[in-house]
Order: sequence, then C-alpha cells, then structure tokens
Amino acid sequence: MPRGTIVIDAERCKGCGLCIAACPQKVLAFSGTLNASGYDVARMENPEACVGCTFCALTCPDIAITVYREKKSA
Amino acid sequence: MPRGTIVIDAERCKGCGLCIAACPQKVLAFSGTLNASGYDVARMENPEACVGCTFCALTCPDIAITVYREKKSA
Amino acid sequence: MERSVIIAGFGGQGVLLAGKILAQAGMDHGLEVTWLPSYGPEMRGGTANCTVVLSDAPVGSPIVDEPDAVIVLNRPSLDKFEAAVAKGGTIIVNASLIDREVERKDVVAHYVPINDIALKLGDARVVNMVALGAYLRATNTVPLDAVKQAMARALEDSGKGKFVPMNDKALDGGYRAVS
Amino acid sequence: MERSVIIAGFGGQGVLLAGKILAQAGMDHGLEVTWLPSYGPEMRGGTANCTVVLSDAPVGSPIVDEPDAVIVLNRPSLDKFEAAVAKGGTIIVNASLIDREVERKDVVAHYVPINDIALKLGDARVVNMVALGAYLRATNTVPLDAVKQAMARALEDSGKGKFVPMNDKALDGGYRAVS
Amino acid sequence: MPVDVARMTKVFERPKSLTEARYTYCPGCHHGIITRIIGQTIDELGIAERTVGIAPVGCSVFAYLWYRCDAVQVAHGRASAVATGLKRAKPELIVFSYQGDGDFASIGTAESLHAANRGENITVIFVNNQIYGMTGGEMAPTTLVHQKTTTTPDGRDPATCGYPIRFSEIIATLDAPVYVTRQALYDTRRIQDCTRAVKKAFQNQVDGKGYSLVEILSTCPTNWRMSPTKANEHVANVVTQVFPLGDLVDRG
Amino acid sequence: MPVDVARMTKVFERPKSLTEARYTYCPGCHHGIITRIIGQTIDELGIAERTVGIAPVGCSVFAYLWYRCDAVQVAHGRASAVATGLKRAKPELIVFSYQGDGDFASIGTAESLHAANRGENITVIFVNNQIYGMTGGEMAPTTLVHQKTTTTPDGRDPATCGYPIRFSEIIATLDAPVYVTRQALYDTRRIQDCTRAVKKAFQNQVDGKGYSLVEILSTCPTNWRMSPTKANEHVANVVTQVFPLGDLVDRG
Amino acid sequence: MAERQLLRGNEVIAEAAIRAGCQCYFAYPITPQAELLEHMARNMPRLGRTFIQAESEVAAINMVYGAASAGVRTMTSSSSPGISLKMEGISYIAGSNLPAVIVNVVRGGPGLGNIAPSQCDYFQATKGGGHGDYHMIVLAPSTVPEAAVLTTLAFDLADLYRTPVMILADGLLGQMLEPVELPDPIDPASLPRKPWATTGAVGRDPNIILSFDLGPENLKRMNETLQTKYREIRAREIRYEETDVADADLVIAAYGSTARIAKSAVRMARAEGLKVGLFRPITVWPFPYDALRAVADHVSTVLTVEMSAGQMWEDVRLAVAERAATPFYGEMGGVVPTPRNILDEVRKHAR
Amino acid sequence: MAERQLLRGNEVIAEAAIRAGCQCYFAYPITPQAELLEHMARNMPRLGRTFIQAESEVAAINMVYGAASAGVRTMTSSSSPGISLKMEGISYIAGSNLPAVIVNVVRGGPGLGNIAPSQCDYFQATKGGGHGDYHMIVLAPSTVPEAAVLTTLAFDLADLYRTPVMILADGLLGQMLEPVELPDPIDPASLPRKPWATTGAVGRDPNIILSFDLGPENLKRMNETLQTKYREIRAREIRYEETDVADADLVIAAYGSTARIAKSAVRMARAEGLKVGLFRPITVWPFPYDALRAVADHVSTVLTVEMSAGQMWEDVRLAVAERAATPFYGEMGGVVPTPRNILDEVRKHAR
Ligand SMILES: Cc1ncc(C[n+]2csc(CCOP(=O)(O)OP(=O)(O)O)c2C)c(N)n1
Ligand SMILES: Cc1ncc(C[n+]2csc(CCOP(=O)(O)OP(=O)(O)O)c2C)c(N)n1
Ligand code: SF4
Ligand code: SF4
Ligand code: SF4
Ligand code: SF4
Ligand code: SF4
Ligand code: SF4
Ligand SMILES: [Mg+2]
Ligand SMILES: [Mg+2]
Repeated sequence: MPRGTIVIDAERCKGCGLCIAACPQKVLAFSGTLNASGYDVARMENPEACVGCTFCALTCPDIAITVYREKKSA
Repeated sequence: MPRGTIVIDAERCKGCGLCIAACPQKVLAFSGTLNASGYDVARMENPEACVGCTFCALTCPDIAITVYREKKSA
Repeated sequence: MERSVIIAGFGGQGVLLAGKILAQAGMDHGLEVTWLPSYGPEMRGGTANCTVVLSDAPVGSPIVDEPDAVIVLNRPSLDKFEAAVAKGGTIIVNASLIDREVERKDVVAHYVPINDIALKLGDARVVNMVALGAYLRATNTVPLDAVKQAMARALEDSGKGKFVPMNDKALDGGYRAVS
Repeated sequence: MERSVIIAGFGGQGVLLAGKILAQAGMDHGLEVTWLPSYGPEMRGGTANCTVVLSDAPVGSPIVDEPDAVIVLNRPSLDKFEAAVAKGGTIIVNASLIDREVERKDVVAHYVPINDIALKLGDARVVNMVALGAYLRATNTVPLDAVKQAMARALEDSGKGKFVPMNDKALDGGYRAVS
Repeated sequence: MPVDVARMTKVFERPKSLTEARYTYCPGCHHGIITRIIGQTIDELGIAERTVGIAPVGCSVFAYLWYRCDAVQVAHGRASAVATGLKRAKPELIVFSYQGDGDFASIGTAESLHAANRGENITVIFVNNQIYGMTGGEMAPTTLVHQKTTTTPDGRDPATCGYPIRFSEIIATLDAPVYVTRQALYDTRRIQDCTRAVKKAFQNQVDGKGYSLVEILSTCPTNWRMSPTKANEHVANVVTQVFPLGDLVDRG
Repeated sequence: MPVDVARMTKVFERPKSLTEARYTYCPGCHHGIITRIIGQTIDELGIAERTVGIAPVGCSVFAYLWYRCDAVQVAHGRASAVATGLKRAKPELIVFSYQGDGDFASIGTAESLHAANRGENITVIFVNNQIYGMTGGEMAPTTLVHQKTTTTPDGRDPATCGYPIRFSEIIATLDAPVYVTRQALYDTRRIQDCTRAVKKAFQNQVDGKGYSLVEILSTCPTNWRMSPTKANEHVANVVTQVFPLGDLVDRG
Repeated sequence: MAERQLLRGNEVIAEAAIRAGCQCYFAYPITPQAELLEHMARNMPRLGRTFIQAESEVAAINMVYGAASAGVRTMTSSSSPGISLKMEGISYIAGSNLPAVIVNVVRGGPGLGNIAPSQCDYFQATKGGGHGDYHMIVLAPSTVPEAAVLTTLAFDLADLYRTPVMILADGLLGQMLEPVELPDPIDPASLPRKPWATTGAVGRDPNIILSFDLGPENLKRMNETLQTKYREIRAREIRYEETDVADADLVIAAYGSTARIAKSAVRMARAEGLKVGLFRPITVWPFPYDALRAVADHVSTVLTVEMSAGQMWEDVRLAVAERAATPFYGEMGGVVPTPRNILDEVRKHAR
Repeated sequence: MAERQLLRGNEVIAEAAIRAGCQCYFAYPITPQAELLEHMARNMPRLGRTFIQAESEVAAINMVYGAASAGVRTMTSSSSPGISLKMEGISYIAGSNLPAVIVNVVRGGPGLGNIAPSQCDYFQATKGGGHGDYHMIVLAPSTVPEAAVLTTLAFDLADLYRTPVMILADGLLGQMLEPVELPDPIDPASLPRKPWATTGAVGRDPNIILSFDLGPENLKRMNETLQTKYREIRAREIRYEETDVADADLVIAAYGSTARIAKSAVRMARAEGLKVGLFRPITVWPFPYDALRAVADHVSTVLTVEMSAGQMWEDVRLAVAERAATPFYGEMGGVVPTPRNILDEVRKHAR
C-alpha cells in the first residue's frame, strides 16, 4: 500500500507538466488522453511510489491536484 | 588701493543679504536705501578691504554683482 | 457579385490564417476583399473566427449577416453559425469533430473528415488548409491555384517555407473530399 | 443701494486684508457683500487689488466696471484705476507715495499721506488701515465702529490680537485725515 | 490498483478562500500558483470576510473571479493608489493589490512608489514575469537585456531601452516599508519560501505594521515561447541572476 | 574713495548665455544661483547655439526667459519625457531639464525614473527645496519630517504622509545613469562644488556618455518663512542630514 | 439657523463637503483651488477623516475610486490641467457606477494657460472628456452660498445614482468671499448603507467593483444600464433658474460666475427699458434643453455669454434649434466680462 | 504605381506614417492597436528613426511634445483609456501650436470596457477631451486604403496648421485586412523647414515653445490666434462623402467603420426600392454642418448610426436644426451593427 496518493481533476489539468517535473518520486507522467479543452492530462504512472509529499500539488498552477496521505495512527 | 572691488546693480539687488554673509572680508552691508522695487540694497561698507575674491558674486542669486581685481602685471 | 465566408473553430486550428490566405488569393485574382477577425471573450484557448468577403466591387461591410458559406471546424461553431448562412449557402462541416448533422434543409452541407484527412497526411496542423480546399471545391470562389500560390507566399514570408508541400497536399486533400 | 470700491497697491501693502475687513464689516452691518482679489501676472512682489461690493440687495457681479470709489496706495494703481471710477465717485490717494494729482474733475479726490500717518503711528504695516479709515470718512459706506470690530476679530482670529490697538489708531488716523 | 482515499488523510486541497472558477491563465503560468498561495494565506489567517483584493489590468484582470472575497478591478497601474483609498476609507479591511510588472513598475511607477513611501498598511503582490503578458508579449520594464519581445524584436537593447528595473531595490531605498522581499516559484523550495513571504506580508498588515511588498519572479511560457518546465529553468538559471532572491527590507 | 574699475580686470560678470531679464524669484532664492551656474556652464562649453532648455511648472516656469537659447515650457512633471522626445528627435542638441522636487519626484516620478533608466543622453537639474514653491508652500515629496507646510499644518507626520524621498538614491539603483550627484549652495565652497558638478553633467552629454542628474539642495525663504541667511544655515545643518551631499554614481 | 460667515468659495466647497460627510479627500495642489486643499489639510485629520496630498492628480482620482468602492463619501478637487489628468479615472468611476464628487475650479487654458477664471472646460465636463459613453452630473454654482448648497447636493446625487458628480466652478467663484450660511454637519454614520460596497464579504456573496466585460453583448448591457440611469437623471434632476424671462424679448443664457455678472447686466438693461432676462442652467449636464426651448419660443434672441470660445453655446443652439437668434459673446484666457461688456452685447441684439 | 498589398488597418496606419516621414514614434501598448506599435518597433529602428515604448501614455504624449518642438514629424497611438491619459498633453500640444499626430483605435468603454470596436470616444475627440478651448483636426477613415490616405493627410495638416491631428479609427478598422496601395515614401529631409522649432538658436533669436501667459489679456490673444486658426480650418478642411444622396428621402449619417457598413445597408435598401443615401463626414472635426444642412433641406429623415449612445448625433442635430427628422440607431460595448440591423432601422423611417 503506497504512503500517499493524489487525485487529479482532469478537466482542470492543462497538461503543463510542472507536477511531473516536481514529483521527487517520479510518480507522474502525461496520460496521452486529451480533456475537453484539448489538453494532454497528467496522471499517476507509478502510484505505488507516491509518498504524499504534496510537491506536485504545490506546483500545479491550476490546483488540479488533491493529495492524500496514509493515516499516521492507523 | 584695494586689491579688488565690486559693482552692485542696485536695481537688480533684492536685499537678500547673502553676499553680506558670504564676504570673507566683511566688506558688505545693507545700505538702508530702497530701490524702485522697495528692496534695501547691499553696498560696500569697507571697500578698501575687498580682495576681489568673487564670493559675493558667486552667492548673489540675482547676479547683481560684478567683480574687478587689480591687474596682476600692473 | 459578392461572396462571403466565415471560418470558425478553436483557437489553435488556424482559422485566421486560412481566411487570410483566401483573402490574399482573392485579391491576387483581382477581387476586392476584406478579412476581419473576431475574438471571443476568452483571453486564450477560446474560439476564433474570421469573415472574408470577396467582391468585384468595393466591399461595404466586412461584417456580414448572412454569409454565403461557413466553414465550421468544431461543434460550437456549427451551433453558432448554422442559422446565419444565407439560403442556398454552403456549410463545410468538420465531420471528424462534429457529431451532428446540419439541420437546415435550405443550405448545402458538405461533411468532410477534416482532421482525419490532415492526420492521414501526417500533420494535424494542416486542418485549416484541408477545410479551405473543401470550401474552394464546394463554392468555386477563387481558383485552387491562386490559393496555393497565396498559401506558399504566406508561409515563405514567415520563414515556414518548408511546410508548403504539406499544405499543398492538404488543400488538394480537402478539394478532393468534396464531390 | 450698491457701493463698490477697489483697493489697490503693492503686494505687501495689505490691500487684500483691508478689503476683507471692509466686507466683513459690511456683512456685520447687515449688507450683502462680495470681495474679489485680483493678482497681476507677476508671481510675487507685483501689484494687487481687490474689489468689494456692498449692497442692500443680493450682489450680482463681484466685478465692477465703475467702482464708486478707489483707494490707491501707489502710483501704478492710480494710473490704472483713475479712469474707472464712476462719475462723482471718490478716490483716496496715498499722497506719501504718489507724486501726481488726480486729473479727472468729475470725481472727488482725497490726498492722504498714508505712509506718513502710519510711520508716525510707529508701524509702516498699518497703511492699509489708515487708507480704509480715510475711505470710510469720505464715503460713509459703513460705520467706523463696525470696521473696527471686524478688524479686531480678523486680527484676533489669526493670532495677531496684540496689533489691534495699533490698527485701531490707524483707522482713526485715516478717518481724521479726511475732512 | 485503486487506492481508497476515504481511509487516508487529505493533506492538500483547494484553499477555501478560492472559488471553483477555472483560471484563464495559460498552461504552466505561475499566476495560478500565486493565486493559490494567496488563497491559502487568507485561509490560514482567517481574514476572507474582511479582505478586499485589487485586480489590475493584465493577465490577472479576472483575479476577482478567483477569490471568495470582495474585490475591485482597477485602471492599469493604479492598484496601489486604489488600495490606498480603500484602506484609508476602511482601515479594518485587509487590502491587497495584485500587480504585473508592467502595471507596477511602468505605468504605475508613481503610484507604486508613493504608496510604499507613505507606508500604507497594505500588501502588494508584484508579479514580475518580465513581459506584458496580456497584451501579447511587449517589453516590460523588467525585460532582460537582449530578451526578444514584440516591441524589442531584436532583443532589448540597453542603449535605447535601458536595463531591467529592480523595483524592489527602489522601494528598499525608502524609510517606510516594513517588508520588501523577492521570491520565486521555480521549484518546491522556492514555492514554500514564497508562501512564507506572502503570509508574512499579510500578517504585517493584520498587525498594523505597514507596507509589505512581495515581488515574485513569475513565468510567461506563452510569450517567452518556452515550455513551462523550460521557463522554470530559465527563472532559476537566468532571471535570478538579474533579480536576486531574498529579503531586502525586514523591519517587521 | 571711488575705484577706477577701468584699470582693473573684470573677474566676475553675468554669463553671456543669460539674458538681461530679471528673475521672478523671491529675494535670496537659490533658483537664481542655479540659473547663473547653468548659464556659466553653457558659456564655458560654448554650447548656447545648440542647447534647448526645458522649463517646468514651478517657480522656475519662466526659466525660458533667462537663457539665450531655445527653450520649451512643459507640463508639470513631464520635463524628462519631453527631454527624451527632443533629444531623440535631434541628438545633436544639448538638452537639459530643470525640475523642482514636486515636478521631478512627485507628479513626474515615472517620467523621471524611466528617462534615467533608458539612459537618455540628457542633463537633469533637480532643484530640491523641500516644498512646492510656486503654488504657495504645500508639502513636497522631499519635505522633512515635522516640517510645516500649508498641507501639513502640524508638520509632516510620517505616519500619514511618509518620509522625505531621496530620489537620487533611487536613480542610483539603476544601471544606465552615468552621473548622479547631490549638491548644495549654502556657502561658497558648495557653490563651487555644485558648479563643477553641473559642468560635468553637461560635459557628459556633450561627450555622448548618457544620463546625468544633479540634485541641488535649494532654499525657499518665502515658504520656509526664514530669512535667506537663516535658510542657508538650515540647509547646512538640517537638510544635509537627511539628504547627504556627494556623488552617488560616477560612471563617467 | 446657521451663522452667516464671510467665506471664500474654495473654502466653502471644502467645508460643505466635510459637513456632507465626506470622509476621504485626495488631491494634488494647483492654483486656483489651493484654499480648498488647505482647508481639507487643516480640518479632515482633526475629525479623524482622511486627507492625502496625492503624488499626482492621477493618483488622487484613483484613491477616490478606492474610497468610493469602500462605500464612503469621497471627493477630489483640482483645476483644468489637473482635471484632464483625471479623465481615465473618471471614466472608470462612471463605468463602475461609483459615487464620487470632483471639483474643477476652472482656469484659463489650454495647456498651462493661466490661473485666472475661465469656463473653457464645459465640453470636457458635460460631454465626457474621458473615453466611453458616460456622463457626470455637472453642477455649476453661481454664488458662494450656492456653492455650499450644490456641494451638499453633489454628494446626495452621487450616492443616489452611483455616479460621479462634478462641481464646475471657476477661479472667480473659488477666490471670492461672500456671506454664506453653511449647512449643518451630517453624521456620516447616519447615511444610508451601500450594500454594493466592498466592505468585506460578511454573510453575503462577494461584492465586485468593475467597469469591463470582454463580451460585447455583456458590455452593451452594462452600457444600457448606464444610459437608463442617464435618462432617469435627465428626467428628474434638471435644474435651472429664470430671471425676468416672462416678458423678455432677449434672454441671456449663462451659467456659473458669468451668470451672476449677467444678472447685473440684466438689471442695467431693464433700467434702460430693454426687455432682457436671464436663463441660468444650474445643472449643465443634464442641460435644460426643454426649458430653454420653451423660452426660445417666445423671445427673439437667446444671447449666450461664456468665458470660453462658445461651448455651452452648442447646447443652447441644440435647444433653440433656430426658434430664435442665437448670438454669442465670449471672453477667453482669464478675462472676465464685466456687466457693461455684457450690456453692450445686449444692446446690439435687443429691441 | 504602388503595389496592392493585403494589410491590416493598424499596420497600414503605421506604415503610412513612416512613409509620411514620421521620425519619432512613442507609445504604450494597448489592445486593439498592438500591431501598430509592433510595426513601428520592427521598422523605425532599421530606418534610423526613433521608436520608444514609453513608460505610460502620459510619457508618450509628452515625448511627442518634445519631438514636435524639435520640428520633426511625430506620432503616438493608443486606444480609449490610453487616450484619456493623454488629455493634458494634447491640450498642451494644441496650446503650444505644435504639429503632432495621435491615433485612437477606439474600443468599448467606459472604464476598462473591452477590446471590441466602438465609436464611443467621438465627443472626446471632437469637443476637446482635455481642458481649454482647443480642437484637434479629427480624421475618421472608413476603409483601410483610406486610413493610409488620411494618415498622410494628418501629417500634412498637422504641419500646415501647427496643430494636433487625430486619426479616429476603431477596433474594426484596426484589425481588418484589406487591399491597399501604400503611398510613396517621403524623404523627411525634403519637408518644409519649421523656423519656429527649437533646433538650436543659431543666427536667430531663441525659439520658445509654450502654452501659457499669466496675463489674461495676453492669454486671450493667444486664444484668439487659436480660434482664428480653427476658423481657417473650418473654412478649408472640411471633408465628407455623399453616396446616393441626390434623390434620397432618407439619409444615413455615419462615419468610420459604421459608414462602410451603412453603405452595404444603403445598397440593400436601394435594392428594395427605398430612396436611401449616405452622408459620411471624413473630418468629424471640423464637422460638415453646412453640407449636412443642405442635405437635410431636401430629405425627410437623417438617420444617425453610430457605435455609441449618440455622440455624433448631437452634431447631426445641430446641423439639421429640425429641418428633417433625426432618429438615432446606435450599438454600444463593442457590438457592431450589421448591414441588416441598419436596414431594419431604415425601414422604420423610410417611405
Ligand atoms: C491605460 C492603459 N494602458 C494600457 C492598457 C493595456 N494593457 C493591459 S494589461 C497591460 C500590461 C500587462 O502587463 P503586466 O502588468 O506585466 O501583467 P501581465 O499580463 O504580464 O501579468 C497593458 C499594457 C490598459 N488596459 N490601460
Ligand atoms: C497637472 C498640474 N498639476 C498641478 C499644477 C500646479 N503646480 C504648479 S507648480 C507645482 C509645484 C511646484 O513645486 P516644485 O516642482 O517643487 O517647484 P518649485 O516651485 O518648488 O520650484 C504645482 C503643483 C500644474 N500646473 N499642473
Ligand atoms: S504527492 Fe509527492 S510523491 Fe505523490 S505524486 Fe505528488 S509529488 Fe509525487
Ligand atoms: S501541474 Fe497541474 S495542470 Fe500541470 S500537468 Fe500537472 S496536474 Fe496538469
Ligand atoms: S569680492 Fe570678495 S572681498 Fe570683495 S566684496 Fe566680494 S566677497 Fe567681499
Ligand atoms: S546677494 Fe545680490 S541680491 Fe542679495 S543683497 Fe547681495 S547684491 Fe543684493
Ligand atoms: S500570457 Fe503569460 S503571463 Fe499571461 S497567462 Fe499566459 S503565460 Fe501567464
Ligand atoms: S517661493 Fe520659494 S522657491 Fe519660489 S521663488 Fe520664492 S523662495 Fe524661491
Ligand atoms: Mg508582466
Ligand atoms: Mg520645490
């Protein structure tokens, strides 16, 4: 089970790729599928590597990313 | 014979007194006579003390002063 | 005789350039022309369209209520301009992206798979020339050759001469797609 | 009944203040009044004048073509305003500084050695009140006492209350100087 | 391998002080990050109900759409003057102006400088992307030497167009400002630093301390004709050489 | 004891580049000294026939009357912009602007700063008398803290009006200017220093070097309500504490 | 009953603004309105209100924009060149439906001109010197007491219609002293609330102040709302004064200072037996077209007198539409017509 | 014979200015005139001429003041809000008798408005948006080729009368492409000398450029000189175009882009048998009052069509003076009337 995960709002994503560059775990990549606005949306390519560090979300200009982390006391 | 002298254009003088303060030789003073514009004009009180240093003229805002100096090779 | 066409699509589909090339070709062909862009309220990434008027007399209004033809490269453009076309006018529909038919019966619709043709040629960016080719065949407004020359000059002037052959093929592809 | 007076002189002679005090006295006395300054084209050190109109009806123009009186404290002012005074009007001439007579025969001129009176009182700055006193005696526009009160209030309001007695004497001195 | 987020802790989400409206910014444009940082700051300080934002003319002309707070859209360059009027009228409000480099450092030079000099108790966010984004990529006062723009087609020539202006350094010559800082967003660390700076700039106002200016080196991938990641590198390697990061004034 | 000046050498007289017109300045006002220094400089450099002076609005609005050279009277604050237009149109001309502190550092903030930043090859004489002389003594951007003016009747309160702006320090943050200096005139030595500075500022332009700014701490006996000699002492003892004298930039 | 005081026009406008509840005043010095600024500098701070000497007229009008957005009564003042610099800001204020009062103590123009009285900014004030289809309500006081009354009115109308209101004075009115009873001070807290103002979005949706919409159809709607407001103002707020008009054969049309001078000329003309009257617009925008047209229907001549090359004259001719002769007499450059000058003109045209 | 090129209105104005010998251009970016600025940025430097992107519109107009003083042909351009910021500067240029060309590519207003075509700055352009009794010559091109011709004319008239000349365009004209033959370039050195310019006092008395005189009588004289110049311009420079007016019963009055659209409407109306013509002022200042009055004498209706709330309409009504009906049709906010819209209005009023 990964330590963290993210949810990308595909309709908000503009395919800028900044999250991909920002992720220290190399979790993210372009999906190759276009959203309604015609942008190539980012997605988790290695979800198991995600540590929930929020770097991708801090970087995303369009606030398309929500980040979750494993509950500490679980 | 003084080493220098000055000529004050009384109609240009505004009686500001700056030349009086500037003269290192204390040559100048207010004359007590008003010009056509009503200003108390400066004049040489101790003309013999004038060294022609031009300080008064440098200071005069209204360029009322012309300075002469003894000819060097005379 | 005055002919007018509105070319409409997404911002990146090159509709403004297609209109300019048509206008240039018209002028080279001895016609009076006007080209007028219109931007939607969106800053960027919005829809774009332009109006080209070609005439043998000086053009009055560069804005037209009832264009003789419209070229619609996406669905919103069809929705917006279908009603405007003059009776008996022409609609070039980008069938690759538009999933509905023209409802009006008093116009001539040509369904051209513009994106598919462009992709088959190997360059999605030439959809505008495919569309223009189709329009030329459907309306005969100016000769295809005049448009090819205008296109070649436009690309060369902006340092994109190497794309001329591809766009040439695109014009042909569109032209052939209308029967 | 409308009365008007122009008070004119060098910038430093206090003509504007004299006019204000007259206007204030007029108002206190129940009249309608206006006071209007006029500055020459010079920035500073130039001539100044003001026009005071006193009336028992609302004042129309605060500018007057033919003042009933002028008070001239220097020669240029006499030169400028002599012609303007209404027929039968009054001219108060500062004889201390003005070395000519009034040429018009259809006005009443009073030659008052205003600066001399002021200097005799010990303060050159009160020329304006001397002049005003003379004017009041010559024209009877408002009572001397009303003016004295207005003067006292004006000086007190601007923190110069200690000068009231001197200015009081000046008004009297001017008043007495006109026969 | 779907993860059940319901069993996890949400550690990052859209700030409450922001609306759901989508930005009109281009892909990868830092204007979006800055907006998010401001929203987060308003959340953290709990001041949304007394904040008034000032939207300039520029790519951020629609800024009033992004925040759940009152807002005023103003004339090009005059945001600091409008902020002055607003804040003086209602000192209990928290007033921030959001200004591009053309807005703040060119047409608004006088208003920017004098609001700072009066020490207005406001927060100014100055977005330095070295370009006029909205009008299509003209030279900004901050455009780098030799940078190509539509009005410097051969690159900014200092002989005719002068050099990039360091406006924060100018503001730092004044006695009144309490906090003047230059930040960037080209990597996560800078984003975190910038977030702290923005918060401090708002906190200063809440505490009644006076004028705070946060200059943020931003990107314009569209007019720079660079990919968003390339633009980030450009800020890190080139822009910060001309506009060094860090606090210039901290009288807090 | 009349001296026969005919037998003596004239060592000081009215500069040839000045007309005979009398100044409209108040007694003891330094504007007159500055005018004389400029006239002398024009004489010494022999440039009267190619000089164009720019007169601002302010007590020096009549400046065009004093010089025997072409001149343009311009809108309040815009002298540096007008100088830019003139100089670019005819680079062979020697263009100087003469600007008060209200003109240069308040309403003209943007024009002053950006002309300097472009490194326009002009000479700017910036007369800092800490007051709006012409309009009757309102606060200037350079007015000292606690100084009384008609618009700060209880003295300039930095809490609401900010602090005196040191505009030369602002210009000194820019890369283009070749010469930025602050001078005074309160005694003979300062007058001589200032004369040298003005000459250098003109010489730089003649040599095509670029933008030179001479800020001159001036007096306004009338609105300061001081005698001219008292005003000089005030500059020497008080004003120079806030506005230190000397060269700030010298890239000549 | 208020005390009668002898006060200067500029001071009266300032003091009347304070008494009308003006909470924020922003301006840049310029002659001939210095005393207005000075009065505010002396009095606003001690009332705990805002006085800022702005860095420029551009800054001042934008500070007004900010204070108006926050819902307080606010004012700026200047004279001709300074007013020109406010044109963009005024257009924004109008476009954003903000209430604000702007005082122009007009001086001789164009350019630097001089500091003497003039009426040469009438077009700028009434036709919209700034860009776009906007108008200000423009009130033209003729006497110092009226300046007080119209200043109060200016704030009320600004709030009522959410619009900029200009007080169009001139150097004469600004500089002269006249007895005046100042209005009683209003407690700003007692003024109606402004629910649209940006005072913090507590328990309501955010308020947004703006003057734009990139969509033409939307901006058209915004403009139509403006035009509807202007129609309302035209219907309800036109003010003018008629003197001796009923039996007149020649009517002088004049506003502001010129009108009071013309009043003296009317008196002089009547004394000579000439049937002369005076038509004085108090609101120069909206201009009293209908009222003047009605006058034109029963006179032979409408003589316009202005301190300008003939600006209100255009509105007079629009109103009269050739129903009567419309000669013009104007002075320029700071020259003020005297009653006799006007009388001379009247004699040329009167029967 | 020059080559026919398909060019954008904005570029054509820029290129025509260059060919007319414009040596110095100063401007600040704004939509929808960006291409004008860009064309100048690309081309002026390589000709050894001056292009400066000014720090603001205020700076730009004052740079123009400086360059005009030095005697070179000079221009600035902007769009509505930016033009408002130039009002003080334009008043100075007029007051100082300096030649300069100012281009306004009008957009939707007021305030920030939008970037779509509009004609809502007519009052500002024609009545004097700045302070004082001044006017600009205002040329309103209707087509791109005419924009070229009128740009050349603008420089010539500016020099001839030593006056600011405005080219009043709009977003439509600025953005559209149309075939145009550009005029031949003029060698600036071949232009007549300007003995009044401040080019260095060599062998003559100093030249002084100014717009003020503190003495009212003197400033009055300066104003009278201005007014004399304006009378001359009115007498000699009025330009307009009449289309199908001779037998018309209804005439449309329209200028600029709207006029060319109206021309299409006239054609459509004629096709329906309606006797419709078009009266198009080319100089909107001076306005062709007499010519339009002559038209009004033989038609029943003069229908004004504008992209504004009705600004030129005032001049039309002044000219017509109730000789004919004067209905109005306007669009606002960037909405452009189509030929059909205009035809609909025509049908309402035509017989
Ligand atoms: C008075 C005025 N001048 C010019 C403009 C046009 N304009 C709009 S935004 C802008 C510049 C935008 O650049 P910047 O402030 O750097 O913001 P960015 O778009 O880069 O974020 C300009 C020149 C305007 N709206 N108003
Ligand atoms: C646009 C404009 N605003 C204001 C004024 C009024 N004005 C004339 S000079 C001046 C200030 C003068 O002060 P400064 O520049 O310091 O010069 P000084 O008189 O002190 O030498 C002002 C505000 C004006 N003429 N034009
Ligand atoms: S939360 Fe961290 S690890 Fe997970 S995807 Fe985002 S950046 Fe990568
Ligand atoms: S940073 Fe945001 S917008 Fe950019 S690719 Fe990632 S999710 Fe999409
Ligand atoms: S020249 Fe020197 S010594 Fe002579 S009066 Fe002047 S200052 Fe004094
Ligand atoms: S310095 Fe000049 S003006 Fe002043 S008192 Fe001396 S001579 Fe007169
Ligand atoms: S143009 Fe530049 S600054 Fe504007 S939104 Fe696009 S990337 Fe951002
Ligand atoms: S007012 Fe002051 S600055 Fe102006 S001339 Fe007088 S002393 Fe000099
Ligand atoms: Mg920018
Ligand atoms: Mg000063």
